[in-house]
Amino acid sequence: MNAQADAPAIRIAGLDKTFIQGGFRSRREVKALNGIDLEIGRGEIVALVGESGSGKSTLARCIARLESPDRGVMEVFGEDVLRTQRRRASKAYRSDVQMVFQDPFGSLNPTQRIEHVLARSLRLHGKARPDLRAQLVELVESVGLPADVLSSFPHEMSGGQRQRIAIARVLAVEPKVILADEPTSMLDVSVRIGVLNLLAKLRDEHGIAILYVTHDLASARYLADRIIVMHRGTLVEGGESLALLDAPRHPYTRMLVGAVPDPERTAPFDPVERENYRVQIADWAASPSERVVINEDSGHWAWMPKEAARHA
Amino acid sequence: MSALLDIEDLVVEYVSDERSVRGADRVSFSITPGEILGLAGESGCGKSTVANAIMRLLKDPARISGGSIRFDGSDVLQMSADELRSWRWRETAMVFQSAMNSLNPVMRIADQIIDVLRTHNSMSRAAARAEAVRLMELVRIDPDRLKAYPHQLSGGQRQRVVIAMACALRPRLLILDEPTTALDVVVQQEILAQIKDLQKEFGFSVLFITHDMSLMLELSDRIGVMYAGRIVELAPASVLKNGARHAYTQALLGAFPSITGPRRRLTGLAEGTRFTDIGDLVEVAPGHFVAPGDATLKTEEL
Amino acid sequence: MRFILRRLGFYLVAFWLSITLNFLLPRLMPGDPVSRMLSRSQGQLDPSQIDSLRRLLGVDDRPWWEQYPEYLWRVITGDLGISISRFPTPVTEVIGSQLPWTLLLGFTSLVIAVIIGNLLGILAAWRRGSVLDSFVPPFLIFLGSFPYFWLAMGLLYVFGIGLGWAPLSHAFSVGLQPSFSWVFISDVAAHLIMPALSIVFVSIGGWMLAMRNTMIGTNSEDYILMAEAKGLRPSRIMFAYASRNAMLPAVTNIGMSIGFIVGGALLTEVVFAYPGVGYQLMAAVQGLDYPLMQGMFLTITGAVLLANFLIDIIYVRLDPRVRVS
Amino acid sequence: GCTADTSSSQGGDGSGTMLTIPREDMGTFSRNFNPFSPNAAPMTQQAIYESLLIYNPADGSTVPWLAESWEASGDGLTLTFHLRDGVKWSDGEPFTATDVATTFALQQQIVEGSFPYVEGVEAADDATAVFTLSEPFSPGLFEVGQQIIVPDHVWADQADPDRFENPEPVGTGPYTEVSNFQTQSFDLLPNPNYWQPDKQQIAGVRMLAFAGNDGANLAAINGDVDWAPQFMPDIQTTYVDRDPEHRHYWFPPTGSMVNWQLNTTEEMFSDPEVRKALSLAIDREQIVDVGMAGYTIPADCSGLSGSYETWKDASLDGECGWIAFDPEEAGKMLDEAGYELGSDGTRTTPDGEPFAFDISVGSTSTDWLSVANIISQNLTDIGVTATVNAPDWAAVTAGYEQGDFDSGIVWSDNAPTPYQYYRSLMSSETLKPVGEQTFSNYHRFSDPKADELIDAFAATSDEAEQHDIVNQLQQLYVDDAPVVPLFPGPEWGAYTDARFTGWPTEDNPYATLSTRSPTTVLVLTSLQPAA
Amino acid sequence: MASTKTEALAMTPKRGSRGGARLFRNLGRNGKAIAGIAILVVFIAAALLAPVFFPEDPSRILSGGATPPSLEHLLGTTAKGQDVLALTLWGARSSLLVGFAAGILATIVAILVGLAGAYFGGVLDDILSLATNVFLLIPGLPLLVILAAFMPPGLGTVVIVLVITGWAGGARILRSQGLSIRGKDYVAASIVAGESPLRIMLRDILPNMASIVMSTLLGCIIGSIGAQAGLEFLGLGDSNTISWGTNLFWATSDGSLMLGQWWIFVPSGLAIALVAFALALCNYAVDEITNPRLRKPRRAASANAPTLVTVGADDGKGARS
Ligand SMILES: Nc1ncnc2c1ncn2[C@@H]1O[C@H](COP(=O)(O)OP(=O)(O)OP(=O)(O)O)[C@@H](O)[C@H]1O
Ligand SMILES: Nc1ncnc2c1ncn2[C@@H]1O[C@H](COP(=O)(O)OP(=O)(O)OP(=O)(O)O)[C@@H](O)[C@H]1O
Ligand SMILES: [Mg+2]
Ligand SMILES: [Mg+2]
Repeated sequence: MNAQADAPAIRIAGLDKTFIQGGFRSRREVKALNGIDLEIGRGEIVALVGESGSGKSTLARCIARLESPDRGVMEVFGEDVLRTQRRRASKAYRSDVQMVFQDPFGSLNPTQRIEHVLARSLRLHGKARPDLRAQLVELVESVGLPADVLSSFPHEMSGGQRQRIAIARVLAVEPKVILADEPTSMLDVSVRIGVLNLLAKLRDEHGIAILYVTHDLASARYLADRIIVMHRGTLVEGGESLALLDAPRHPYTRMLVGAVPDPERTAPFDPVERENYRVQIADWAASPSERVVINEDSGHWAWMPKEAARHA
Repeated sequence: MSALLDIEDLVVEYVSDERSVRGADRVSFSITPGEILGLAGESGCGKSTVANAIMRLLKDPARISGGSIRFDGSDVLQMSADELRSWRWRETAMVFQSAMNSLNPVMRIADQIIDVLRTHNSMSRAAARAEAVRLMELVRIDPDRLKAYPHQLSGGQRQRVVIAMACALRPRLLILDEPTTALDVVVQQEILAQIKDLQKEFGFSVLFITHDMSLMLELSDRIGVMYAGRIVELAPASVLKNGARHAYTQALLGAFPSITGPRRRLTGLAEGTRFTDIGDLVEVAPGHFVAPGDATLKTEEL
Repeated sequence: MRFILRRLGFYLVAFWLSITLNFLLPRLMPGDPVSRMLSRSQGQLDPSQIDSLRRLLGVDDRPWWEQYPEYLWRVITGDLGISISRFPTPVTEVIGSQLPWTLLLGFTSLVIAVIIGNLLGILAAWRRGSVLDSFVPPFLIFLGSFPYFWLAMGLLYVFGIGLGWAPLSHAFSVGLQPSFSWVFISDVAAHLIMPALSIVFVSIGGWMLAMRNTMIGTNSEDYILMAEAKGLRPSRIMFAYASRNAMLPAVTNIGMSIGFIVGGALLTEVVFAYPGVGYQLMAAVQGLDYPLMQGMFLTITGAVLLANFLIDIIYVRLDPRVRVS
Repeated sequence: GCTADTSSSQGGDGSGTMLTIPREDMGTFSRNFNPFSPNAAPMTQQAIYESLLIYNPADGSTVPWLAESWEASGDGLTLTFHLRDGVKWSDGEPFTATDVATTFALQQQIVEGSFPYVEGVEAADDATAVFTLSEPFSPGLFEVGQQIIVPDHVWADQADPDRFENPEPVGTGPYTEVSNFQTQSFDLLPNPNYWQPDKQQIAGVRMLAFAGNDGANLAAINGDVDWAPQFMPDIQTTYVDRDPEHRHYWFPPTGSMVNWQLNTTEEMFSDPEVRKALSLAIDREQIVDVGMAGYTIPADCSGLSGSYETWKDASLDGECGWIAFDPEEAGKMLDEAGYELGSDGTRTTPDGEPFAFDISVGSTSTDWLSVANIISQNLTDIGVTATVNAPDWAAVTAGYEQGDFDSGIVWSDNAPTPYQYYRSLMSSETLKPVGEQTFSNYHRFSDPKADELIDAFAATSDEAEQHDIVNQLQQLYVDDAPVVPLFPGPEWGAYTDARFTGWPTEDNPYATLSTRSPTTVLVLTSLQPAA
Repeated sequence: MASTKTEALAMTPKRGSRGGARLFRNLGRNGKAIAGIAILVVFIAAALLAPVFFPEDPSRILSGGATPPSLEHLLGTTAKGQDVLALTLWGARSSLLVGFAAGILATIVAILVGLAGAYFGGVLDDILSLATNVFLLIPGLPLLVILAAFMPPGLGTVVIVLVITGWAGGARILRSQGLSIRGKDYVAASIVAGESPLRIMLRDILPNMASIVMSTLLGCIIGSIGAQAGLEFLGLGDSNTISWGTNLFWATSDGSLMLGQWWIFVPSGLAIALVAFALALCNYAVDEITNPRLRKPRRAASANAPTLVTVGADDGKGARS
């Protein structure tokens, strides 16, 4: 892939995706992605948060070329891939951009041994070395697993282990971008942090850019350099993690932040406040909006009505 | 204060041809009236087993092979099928993990609520319907939705219907088995707030099961932490928050990043760590029980 | 309503496809059905009739795009041609007199098999490990493994001839005139018992097992557990909660199995000389009466499709999830 | 709609005396009483309509029926029938010679090429029908005489007589009134105007429909029917033994001769010696005993069936030498003809090809299928490979008609005189080249000597002369072996006299027990309720 | 009815089935499967050994008439003097051959159609599932009869006709199963990894449908054997081959039931039933393996009996439930 030296890992502009939903009952259109503009820098972890059904996975799957967007531009290291590889992604693209899925139980073929899964990834992308076995051992060790898991079947392993294998498979290809779609939500609480730490290690040691899709704001804050908030197919707010969560601007972000369980909080999230947010979210969504930069330093921006922006 | 529910050395086994698994192993705890007791632990540690054992809802390979369950002095394990039937829901109601599936998909909401009311109280249909309307209002759902089928409600609404149903007979104990895990954070908060409100209003005790420690700390009075069928630590929430003694509890608490404050590196529980030979609880401070010894730790460090 | 309309659309397309299949059959098969038929009916057809037959069966030289619309039009206007073996009776007339009997036989045996089979399945699933659950299903499967006609003949010889309990053939006693009288209806019922039983015997095991298996699945659903936790009476749980839901796949299966029942009825009708469509179809096949065969096939297919459509409508009533709010 | 008609009227009370007859090859009936239609409801030609005369193959006699007498002119070109007096149609109209004329006009119009020798029919007066022939044709008497006659006043102005379903038939027969017509049964009640009212002893005829022998047999075994004309396996055990006092059967071998026909246009079958050899190789006893359940007898040298008993040349008996079962002799003859036995036990043709061919027979005729299988076995024993090929009858007949077959089992013509039989076996008139459709002489054989004899037979009405000619034809047959005769088709028939008596028997062969032949009406008018 | 039960099964999600190998290993442990396989083995052995036991042409017509079972003819003889046991054993050859051939072919068609529809989706899927549903609804036996009437008789015709009428049920189940596997993340993972569609279908989707493929196959074979027998019984098969169906055809045409010659009629019918039963047993074993809930419980219990309590050595308390 003819990467441009200075281009970001991924740049997306004006991406739209509409699903026609419904079997016999009703046929309706769901606008899963609505004019998405997004950049992921090299070696950067960007968290994409939002409630269920907001379109997070769809975006990740579009970048992974599992779905094809209706329109928009998608540049990977400067190459406009939707134009150059219209029908199917090239091998080179596949080895640059990889994906880790939400369900570690579902993302490994139950009929194949780990060994086979990993070796297959290596071979497909011509990354296999003559000492394949040693390479495989290296690979599983790099995700913190002992070598003997190689001969097991997925169902013989715990969820955390499986997710690590899924990451190892992705690493086998030596990607530059990893799309991680809620990689920890199906895992036991106690091992989640381990997987997050592993992702952080990949960024730090291999300079891999990661799109971390989650609905858990706290983990996003823990892992990501930047957070982007998605609501009903639209990106509503974004910026450097800490700055954004310290002073969320968009009512939707505020509502999310307010709902995060917090042992320090004595009274639960105030229902009145929540209703206010709801009203405001609807108001904002109804009025013509624009991307307003709130803080240049932290890159904090919000999608807000022009009026409100002026007011601010 | 005498306990409403008193469980002692409860053992539940899943017996299959090849082996028998202990889903709950000598579990003891009690709940006093009006108390919210949280039960935390990773997946498969036996939380639901305990909850279902209390209502004796476990099915075939499961059997209760030890201990006792006393509810307000009467022995649940000795109840006949008929006694059990009238005890269930009237005294102890339960909200299951997934609201999606705990409502009968082919029956209207109203009928499912009325079913409960009419089975336990001999009331007329009309009265039961009026009561159903009241219950819906209680959980702030438009009573018009009584006519709806479950699939026509959102996940949060469904969960609230179940909660309304649970409150229908004013039970003295409410068991909530991960009532919000399938829901969005915002909805989750709404539901929890509602439960708190209802609890204040009716004064029932709650057995609250989840694996989300932050949620648990926010809601519960006392917390029990389970691991591999055993309770490894039992203490008031305030004590546990900063003074957890058991390594597993500490790992659990350490697995939740905070939404505020500086970013700290957390470790959680390392992959492959196993605790074995967990002993019986020992009271280390008033009301604070811990299973002795850090047990065996088998860890591959990251 | 939309659901119904969409299903209706599907059935229309399905019917259209089976008409097309019917159109293609004589045209794709080797040989010339018309001359085969003509050799049977020496000299009884005049040239215009032969020509009409050729058109119907596609043995003329016109290109298919001319033949096809004409064929469609004929079928749609109810012109299925003239029966050769029953010349000059039109096919529709021949079929008309048989269809009710097949419907009666098929419907009766279906209803009996479905009701008893499903009831047994529900009870077996409800009491796992009981005699009903352990021994009845294998026995019924074994029974169901026999070919329809074999069982039918067995019944015929044992009960009809050996014991003389049941009439041997036909749909009602010779000499009776069809009427809504007790005499006639009971006579029809007496003639129906054995053919229907043979179909019921073969099919009931499948129903029982399917129901048992779905019930077992349903019994472990959360809403059943919840119903139990609610302290409902077992009978209420079994019927209002478990069976109601387990019935749904059974209802879809009814549609699927109508084809099987019709097939079974065909063989059974032959054995019992029951005057239904299947029996006539065999006669048509033996008489190489292609127009009649095709007409039969279209009629049977149409009836099956119609039945399925009715079942879809029932399904909508039973499963609120497909209903539009 | 259905009105409450509980009385099941004549059906119920009359059924005790209704003569019940099954029809095994019609699954259902349609109300078609058109006697010109081959799909007419059963008994149309037997009970409703009648012919001028009836030939009884069981005893070779001829019974005057609607005609009291007839004569041929000296030159053989006119045929005059004197009609019976006092015959009325069932609607009360009188029966006249006009009806006869109309009938023949209709028949010739409906079936092209029927009665090719009849130039015209005229009603000389009400009681005299005169046929003008184009050439002298003695066998025509029976053909004409056995034609079913329909009423002029019903049929004359039928626009489409072959499509007319004639739901309320008007006939001269003994049972004409259709009643309680159902898809699987109907009743024929007495003709109120029958010309022999004293012979209408039974209350009516009731027909039952069955799509196969099985159902009809069950009905017979169960005693539901009085007359069982269909094939019944082991009839003694299945049927008679259940009520030996009342149940009887009689299978006169008066059906048409069943032949194994070899396609003589094929090289291997063109040699009469080969045909004779093959004939010698087959075990007719086994064919008759096993294949035909012992219900008939092996064919003899004459090749004539039992219905031509009176025509057989007694002097010929046993002289032909190629009918008996003699595999050794067969082998020898084949060796001589050049079809030699190889070391592998199979024979080759003189060209060195394997001597192998098909026997085609319709799959539904299981008895003939067994016969073919036995032939095939017999031939295997002498090193000839005969494969039984059993598609449906239509495909088989199509092959026969086009000459596209090796060999097959085929019935032959059966008429009052052997004229038609020999004509279709040996005349060049019936010989059609391969590829041209023919409805007789499938084996495609002719002999000019036979032509002469056949023509001479047609030209004379003198019986002695005719017998002489037939004797010569028999000799020719023995020499030529045009086909391999197997057995005369039996006319199945069984009955119970529990309810009706007066059945034809071997001792009183006034008719056969067939329900579909012209003699059936003789039975219908002879039966009477049992005491 | 085969489709009915597998249908129900297709709706219960399954986890952790590891393809064919494990399925077969588990079959070896299941009582039903063992019984079924044992019966099948007996019949297959009988079919293979028929020429050894009865080297003569079993259809050879001998005089002698039907004789009841005796030492000389263990199952007696037919009206044509043929040995019934020989006919039954030889009949197994054609019946099993046609049944298995048609069953396997129909399953292959079902797999192709089901997989292609499930994997590619879109218009292709719409067309394929329409065809599937139509063929599923068109009554099989009448179509079978008509096809057989139009085509020249022979084993080939029978097989083709059985495949035409037999594939749809399996295709529907395989499609719905394929669709659910298609939606699994490991398929998406394979796509992202850059695998080709064909490889994904064959290596990712197909092995995970092993049990459904297996029950489809078994169902198709059962259906084919039954349908073949039906066709031949109606005289639409090739009456010159020896199979169970033609044996029954000849038995009826010789009136053996009427004559009380049960020994001619029973063996072939019983053979069909036993083979179908054996296959059905295997099918139910497959069900039980993929859905352990269906296995026989150790104890008879009503579905909503309260949890068994065995506190204390005596079982008394538990018995109160
Ligand atoms: N294949 C599809 N066909 C039709 N609609 C789809 C499809 N995939 C997603 N959608 C719809 O698009 C919207 C966005 O879905 P998406 O899966 O991207 O949400 P998400 O943010 O990932 O949610 P979650 O947190 O639940 O995973 C939803 O309304 C969903 O129903
Ligand atoms: N029907 C069963 N048969 C055999 N073992 C079972 C059965 N049900 C549960 N178990 C075992 O019992 C143990 C406890 O299960 P339980 O469902 O109580 O866990 P849990 O704490 O509720 O987990 P989760 O958070 O996932 O709901 C698990 O190890 C499980 O494997
Ligand atoms: Mg998602
Ligand atoms: Mg649980």
